[in-house]
Amino acid sequence: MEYLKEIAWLIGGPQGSGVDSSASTFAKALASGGYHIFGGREYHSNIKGEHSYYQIRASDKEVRSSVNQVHMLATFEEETLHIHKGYVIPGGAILFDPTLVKETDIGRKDVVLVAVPYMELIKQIATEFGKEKDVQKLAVMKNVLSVAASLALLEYPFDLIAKTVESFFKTKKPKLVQMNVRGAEIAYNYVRENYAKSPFPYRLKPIPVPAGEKRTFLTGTQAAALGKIIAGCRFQTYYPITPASDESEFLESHPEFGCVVVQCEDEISSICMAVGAAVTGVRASTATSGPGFCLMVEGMGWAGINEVPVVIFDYQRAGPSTGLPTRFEQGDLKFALNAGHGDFPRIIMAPGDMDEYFFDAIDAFNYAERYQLPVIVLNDKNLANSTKTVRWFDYSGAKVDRGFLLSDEALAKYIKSNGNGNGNFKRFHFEENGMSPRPVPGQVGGVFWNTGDEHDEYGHITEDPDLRLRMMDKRMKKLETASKEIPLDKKIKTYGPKDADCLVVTWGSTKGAILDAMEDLEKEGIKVRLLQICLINPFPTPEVMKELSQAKIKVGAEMNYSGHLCGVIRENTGIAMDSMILKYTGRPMKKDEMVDALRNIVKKAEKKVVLTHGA
Amino acid sequence: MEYLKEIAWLIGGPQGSGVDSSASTFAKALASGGYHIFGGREYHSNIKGEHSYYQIRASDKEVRSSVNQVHMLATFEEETLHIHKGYVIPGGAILFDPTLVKETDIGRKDVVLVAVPYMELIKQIATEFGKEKDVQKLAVMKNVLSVAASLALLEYPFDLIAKTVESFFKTKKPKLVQMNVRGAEIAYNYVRENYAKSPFPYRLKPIPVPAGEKRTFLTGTQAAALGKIIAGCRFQTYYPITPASDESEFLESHPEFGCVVVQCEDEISSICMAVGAAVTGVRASTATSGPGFCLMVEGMGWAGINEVPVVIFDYQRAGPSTGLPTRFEQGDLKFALNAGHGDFPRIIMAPGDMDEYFFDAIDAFNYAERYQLPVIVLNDKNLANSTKTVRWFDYSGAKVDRGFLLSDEALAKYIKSNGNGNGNFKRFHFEENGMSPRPVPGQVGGVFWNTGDEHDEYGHITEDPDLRLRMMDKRMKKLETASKEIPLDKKIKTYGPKDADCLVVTWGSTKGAILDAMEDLEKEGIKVRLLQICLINPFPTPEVMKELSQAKIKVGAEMNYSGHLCGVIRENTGIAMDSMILKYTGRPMKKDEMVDALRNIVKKAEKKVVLTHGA
Amino acid sequence: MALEVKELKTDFHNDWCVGCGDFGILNAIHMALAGLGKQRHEIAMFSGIGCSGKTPHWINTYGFHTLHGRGLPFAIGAKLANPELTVVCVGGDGDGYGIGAAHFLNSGRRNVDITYIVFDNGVYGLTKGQASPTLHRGEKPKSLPLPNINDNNNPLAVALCSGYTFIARGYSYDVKHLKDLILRGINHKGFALIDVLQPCPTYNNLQTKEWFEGIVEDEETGARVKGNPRVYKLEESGYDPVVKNPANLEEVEHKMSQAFLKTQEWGDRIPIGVLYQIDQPDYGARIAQRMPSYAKVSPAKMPFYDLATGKTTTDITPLLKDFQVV
Amino acid sequence: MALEVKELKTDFHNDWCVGCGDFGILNAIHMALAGLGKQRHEIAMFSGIGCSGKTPHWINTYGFHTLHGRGLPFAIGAKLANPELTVVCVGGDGDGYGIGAAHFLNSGRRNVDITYIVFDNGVYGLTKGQASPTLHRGEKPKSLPLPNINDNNNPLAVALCSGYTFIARGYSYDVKHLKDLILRGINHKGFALIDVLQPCPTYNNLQTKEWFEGIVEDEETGARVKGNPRVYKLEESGYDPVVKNPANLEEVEHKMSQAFLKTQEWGDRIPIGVLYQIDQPDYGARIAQRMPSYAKVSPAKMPFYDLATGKTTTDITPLLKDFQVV
Ligand SMILES: Cc1ncc(C[n+]2csc(CCOP(=O)(O)OP(=O)(O)O)c2C)c(N)n1
Ligand SMILES: Cc1ncc(C[n+]2csc(CCOP(=O)(O)OP(=O)(O)O)c2C)c(N)n1
Ligand code: SF4
Ligand code: SF4
Ligand SMILES: [Mg+2]
Ligand SMILES: [Mg+2]
Repeated sequence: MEYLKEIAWLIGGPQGSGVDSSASTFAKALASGGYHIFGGREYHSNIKGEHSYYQIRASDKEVRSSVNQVHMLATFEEETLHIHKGYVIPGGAILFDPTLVKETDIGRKDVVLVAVPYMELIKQIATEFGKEKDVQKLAVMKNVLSVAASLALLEYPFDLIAKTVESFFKTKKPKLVQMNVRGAEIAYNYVRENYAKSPFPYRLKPIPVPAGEKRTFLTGTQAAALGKIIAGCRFQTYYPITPASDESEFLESHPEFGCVVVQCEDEISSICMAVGAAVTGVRASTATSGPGFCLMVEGMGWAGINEVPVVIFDYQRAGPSTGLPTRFEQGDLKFALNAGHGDFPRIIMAPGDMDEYFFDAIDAFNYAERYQLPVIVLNDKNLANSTKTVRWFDYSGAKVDRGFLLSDEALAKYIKSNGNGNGNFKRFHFEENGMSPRPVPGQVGGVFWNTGDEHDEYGHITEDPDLRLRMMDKRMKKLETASKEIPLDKKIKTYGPKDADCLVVTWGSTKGAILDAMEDLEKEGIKVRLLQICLINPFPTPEVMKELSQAKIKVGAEMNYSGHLCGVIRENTGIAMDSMILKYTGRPMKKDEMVDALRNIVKKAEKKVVLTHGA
Repeated sequence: MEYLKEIAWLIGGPQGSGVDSSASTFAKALASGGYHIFGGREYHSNIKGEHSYYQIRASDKEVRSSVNQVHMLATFEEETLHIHKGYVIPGGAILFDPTLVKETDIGRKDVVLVAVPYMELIKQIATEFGKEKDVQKLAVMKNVLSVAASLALLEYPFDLIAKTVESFFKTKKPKLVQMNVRGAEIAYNYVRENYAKSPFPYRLKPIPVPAGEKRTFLTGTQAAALGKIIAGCRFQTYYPITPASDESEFLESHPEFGCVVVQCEDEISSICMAVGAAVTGVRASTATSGPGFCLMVEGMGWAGINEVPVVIFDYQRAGPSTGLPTRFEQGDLKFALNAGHGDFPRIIMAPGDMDEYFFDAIDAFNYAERYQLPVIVLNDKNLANSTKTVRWFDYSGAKVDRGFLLSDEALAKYIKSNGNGNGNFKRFHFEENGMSPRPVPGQVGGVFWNTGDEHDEYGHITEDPDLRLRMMDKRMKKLETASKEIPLDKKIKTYGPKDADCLVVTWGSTKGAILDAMEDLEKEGIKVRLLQICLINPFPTPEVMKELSQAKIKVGAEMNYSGHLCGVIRENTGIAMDSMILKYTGRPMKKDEMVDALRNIVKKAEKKVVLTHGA
Repeated sequence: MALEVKELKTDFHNDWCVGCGDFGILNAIHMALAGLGKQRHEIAMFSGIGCSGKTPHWINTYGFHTLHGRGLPFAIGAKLANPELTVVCVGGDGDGYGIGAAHFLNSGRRNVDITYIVFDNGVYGLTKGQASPTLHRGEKPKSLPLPNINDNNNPLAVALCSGYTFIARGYSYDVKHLKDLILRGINHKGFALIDVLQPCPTYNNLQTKEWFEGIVEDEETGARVKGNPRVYKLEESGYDPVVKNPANLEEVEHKMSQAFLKTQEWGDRIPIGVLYQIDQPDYGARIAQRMPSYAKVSPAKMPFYDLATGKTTTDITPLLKDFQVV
Repeated sequence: MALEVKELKTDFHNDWCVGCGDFGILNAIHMALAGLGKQRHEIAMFSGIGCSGKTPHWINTYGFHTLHGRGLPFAIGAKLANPELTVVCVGGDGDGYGIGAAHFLNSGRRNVDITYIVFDNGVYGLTKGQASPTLHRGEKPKSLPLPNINDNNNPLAVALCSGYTFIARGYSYDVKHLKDLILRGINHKGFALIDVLQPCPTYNNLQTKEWFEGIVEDEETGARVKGNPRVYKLEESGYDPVVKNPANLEEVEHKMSQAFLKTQEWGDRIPIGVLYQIDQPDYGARIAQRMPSYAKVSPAKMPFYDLATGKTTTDITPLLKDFQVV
């Protein structure tokens, strides 16, 4: 018998059958016992019926990725059993429904097979509650049962389970609280009674939480939406698309913050409406995914030439085209970087964990307003749909920077000191740093124009070659200014020792698997350093050069076919990576395959590793 | 008195006032006298009234660009005089209307000022033709008059002028032939009589044409459209946009070739309709410019994942956004290269002269069908609207390559030899080279599916990670195959000596100014070599590396702010340019500023030269 | 030799929700195509993206599952390039009337000879039940946290005002009736729009089968009782949608006006059947008028090179001569 | 203190063709805005791309010359973000009814309180006279090499079927009448569409001033003679477009039907004036119903941070508590 510090558990089932709630329940039961959680969710582009699954990892340390092999697999139908039974560690456990599958047919003698007679237990509950007639309807309780059964095997205290089940149903279906808590109890007891003596070695017990530490349990879209609220985003447009719409729907369901959310007729409308809103001074944003982003290019270019602060969250999913709409890829980097005909400045950020999802949202609006340009935040499906325990967001230090936006008073003063010949405003006044003072419609004395055409300082169309040249220079200058002003830790982050055996360069959520792998590799004696590029544009060339030049082996790791970031690095620094770790099956990189890949690169100098784990 | 081998002449005036026809008439009069012509056209995004101008260069050798300083300036109103009078070489001539401007007010004592009393001469013609009442309407004849007056000063034989004027009006306004020829004569004689003794030193006379050489006088859109016709393009969609629509309208006005041209409701429809057509086996294409291309990204991605051969002509104009809609920039390269979320294969070509506009169109369709992917051809406003004498297109050697498209017979045979279980066709059969046999709707036994989702070999949706991986590999493999198969001279072209003082790397129509400059620099003893990248994707890395590694000074020259091609080269080769010559005023690079820039780079090691010539 | 329905089915796994109205439409399409007397290879199905968009994968003809909102331009491209094909396009209400509305509106101007079937369920099914353009303001299906803030649009009325020459509404649970509509639509020479009332039991608990058919639950017994069906058939009400003489502008105006009134009916009485039909030259005929070759050989099959040598057989010499200077 | 027309003019160089109908519309807008009693800074003009799209540059208010076909979403975004602004959007017929048709159609579903003026000249002016969506089939204005192959669409009818609450048509040479329409449109609380017949003398020699006004050239003398004007004013014909009681569905249906018939008139008789008007809650009111703060302070002005310290004043503690696990 061994008390685990870390466990991986997986549950699967048809979409719409409650897999997600089961996983959340399992996760929260452990989270409330002090564990750190990472939950990874996989599902089809389908509403009901296709196979989906959810892996929960819990640990006494932070966890940030999934693994290939789990300790326990909870199933209540055959497909999940079939697909996942091979991915349970020897000595682990599989929960299954004995009325559907014979123990001997499972073919895993090296794991503990826990037969949970779901319907029998449910009948028992039904009887207790006088609902014998509704047994079929109560079949959904399999979910709660499988969670309770799993935790029973781990001898995890029942009260934490009961509390979680209770709070889950209290908000969603208050009438069902009692029955489900009782259901959990029955399943729990059933397993305790029948499998107390099983050879299953693992146990889990609540662990202490550092004093004063508060944690929340969130998805990426929730973290991002919360960030937007704090950032002061009060106008959000969207057109439904997986996995971005969750963010907008979350904002919409919280009207108490005053954020207008408009469901548009398409993404063209989404970007144009957000930009139209942004010119009035509201902090405005839109959220989408690849196919929708395709339709936003022209509107973003208009914001670019008109120096309108607008924030675009692109939740990357696996392309090209419709691709794997519910799966993950980091395949939009080069598109985001180069979307639009002609050069215009943009800032591109790539948050890689829940904290960054939250805080980058705040920075994004600050950058957008300070530098008066579109900011693209490259989120992704991996974190959008994953759940994680995160330290309580402490946003007390976050500051709002509205750049050169003029208050009514400032505008009046500016006009006075600059003279105001014709009563119009030089919205695009040439300034050294590229940023001009900015009034908004409704303000006296601020009348200006915007046009998609090249313009003069008032914003009127011009085709004068000299003005054109200066306006291009002015606009692009802002990126130089941004490069100077944005602090190092917002550009890149590094983890691990300087004298590492290799330097892994990555961006976005792939960071999670690498950090997790680094801990394992350290135990093997392999030292890995991680360079996370947080600011993709303007590219932090000198900072990256410095890190790369000190590296023994330079490894690019990203979730796409061609190595987008590796290309961008080489374009900016001339430096090619020694090795690449790529994955493009639509499933996020797992810790264990990352460990293997890095080991092979360090030990066998592999040049390119294509990862493939995950059903 | 000096017989020129080369002359530059400029005419200007309000848009819609006949500047273009004047310039064509001038050009054709010289072209028919054996001269090579390059005509560069500048105009506003306006229908009537704004200043436009047209520069004609004629030479006994090929000319491919404009120059900053002209020998002669023809004007008939004040604005043109005002804008361009500073750009006449000392000793050159300015034609002006003495009723509008006093000779002494022009302020150029170093040039010959030719006063052409336009209205007086027109009145004379009117009287001759009994149209005294219509004198105002006949004011448009100023155009013909200014052309004739210009050529009179050059003592160019009148019969060639008469012939050109005659043939111009014969097709457009047959009733006016006589009057205009007579008008030309009157102006010609007027100048001969009044300025025979002027100090203007330059003369022009017809020169021999090499035996058997036939030449046409064309715009870029016409060359491209002709190429499409020969290529077998029989379906073209478009949405009006400057400068691309000319191509579609030309195709539309020649129904004799059977090419269906559909004016769509937008560019989304244009790309989707072209792709929808292409799946049926027709060679299909669309033509647009930056803003329209923005809207095509999603549709192009669909063609990418479904391996549909579709050809997109992007006539680049100055961005970002609406930008300078009638001006020139090479600002779409990186966008074209990276447009779309997720990786999919595409071929990108960049023709740089009229011949390439024609022949690349043919290659484009061959590549599209052979490799079953979207092909983007990066044309531009510069050549689209320029006129040039070009050697008669000899397309007898051009071959059609339909790749793995199956004829009915081939399909029947293929099915037989492969077995045909369920009567459906594996459209995406895994093949070593990436390309699968391709039937089209209407063919027996070829039934397949297409979907924007990832798919299996039949084209049905799949989310299987392994199939996904293989399909990605299969699709991307095509670029490797293309790299192997496409011959060197379609990838890069080189001009000038190997032991040159510097190597200029460029793409697209900027080649013209460089080639012209090289001839001048050679006379100064500066040897320049030009590397033109014709195939942008798949990038010809080894071929380019080889050239770059042998260069003394590596110079990137392109028409954009950030040096798109320079970036792409560095990304692919790691090699940075030593110097860059950039221009982004919307006006094409001129020969003379290119000469200066290259001289400064070679002699003074300048790192970056931003060109600015052109009103 | 006509096809049997079963030959038009595929063995591709169907993943629509149990009880989805889409099944009825799929069946009706199968039956209509079987009734057409064509072979599988002569038919091309197009679709947008959505639950509805997956349809072609379950129909054993050439199938093109395109982009969200873009089914029409793809389908039109194919039809114009090869007019010999029977082209049917399907899509969702969000797909066609929302993001695809520019194509929806402007397709009326072309009258391309295709059939367009819209699965009208009031929600964005595949993205989890957001309001689609046909959901009425104030309605709150179970998928919405708050009542719908947008008005609905009226696709049949819009079609009527946009040049559509065949406008019909079907109901997904009246499969035979729908089959007939689809057949009529395909046989109509021109653009045929068939909007199909399609219950989405998963997200839309307002416009349900029960609602359309007037089935109510008896409050006492809980039994399902037939009340007044909302859906009724135009043809059974003596309605005649067909313009007999398209040159008779008075008749056209009359038929349009009556159709307009029918498009306004909703709530207690919802007409299905053909609302309006008129004969007008289709786009192919218009192209052929400009380009006589079009009537003889489709662009997809037009020869342009020598199959043996690969050399072009197109001669542009006359054109080049126009441009010749020396 | 109301503005004078001259204060609403800018000195930005106007480059429309001599004789363009656009001038009349520009004048009418100037006059209407002057008549509004607002100040320059309270007004925001939006436009798409085209000859028409340049309009804001000649109006001395905040001006946004946006993208081809996208004037509406930009304008709507601004209005919703700051409802205190008077927002007017202008655009071309190609712009609004062609490429922008998805927004045109779906804007009817929202009834945002803005005014949309469409310069309807039957051609794509700025790209040199290609057929726009309102040009009729078979017509061949001088800019086209061959007769138009597409049918026209009928924007007023489409608007009527798409939830528009104010639908009118103006004529660019009846500036006073147009000015009144624009004022009415702006004062209408909701989405007002004003389609303006706008001769484009450069490219469209069919729908000319002469054609609209029935001016003909006497064959003998060549003199211009007044014939029967095609354009007539609805208000002068006793037509009443206004729905008095929006809750009275019969009245609504009646007013819609009569408007529908009016939208069908073209050729010899072309109505101008208001075709249909109804009072419905605008989008702002609908948002305010969900989000009461919206009625009090516009998003553009909502405070969210401390001006002195830059620190956020938003408190998400209650929300975080929902997510708290330990
Ligand atoms: C450009 C783009 N935006 C958004 C999506 C996401 N998306 C997929 S299906 C769908 C809506 C489907 O609704 P509907 O068209 O009504 O079809 P249904 O599922 O109801 O049949 C959306 C918005 C997409 N695929 N492409
Ligand atoms: C996406 C995009 N496609 C095409 C164009 C080119 N374009 C500029 S103006 C215009 C048409 C203008 O016609 P209309 O909207 O009727 O306005 P008008 O000029 O007649 O006032 C077009 C197609 C563009 N600017 N953007
Ligand atoms: S979500 Fe609705 S429309 Fe989609 S398959 Fe399920 S029931 Fe059908
Ligand atoms: S082209 Fe037509 S619409 Fe445009 S400015 Fe000239 S006359 Fe007016
Ligand atoms: Mg739907
Ligand atoms: Mg127009």
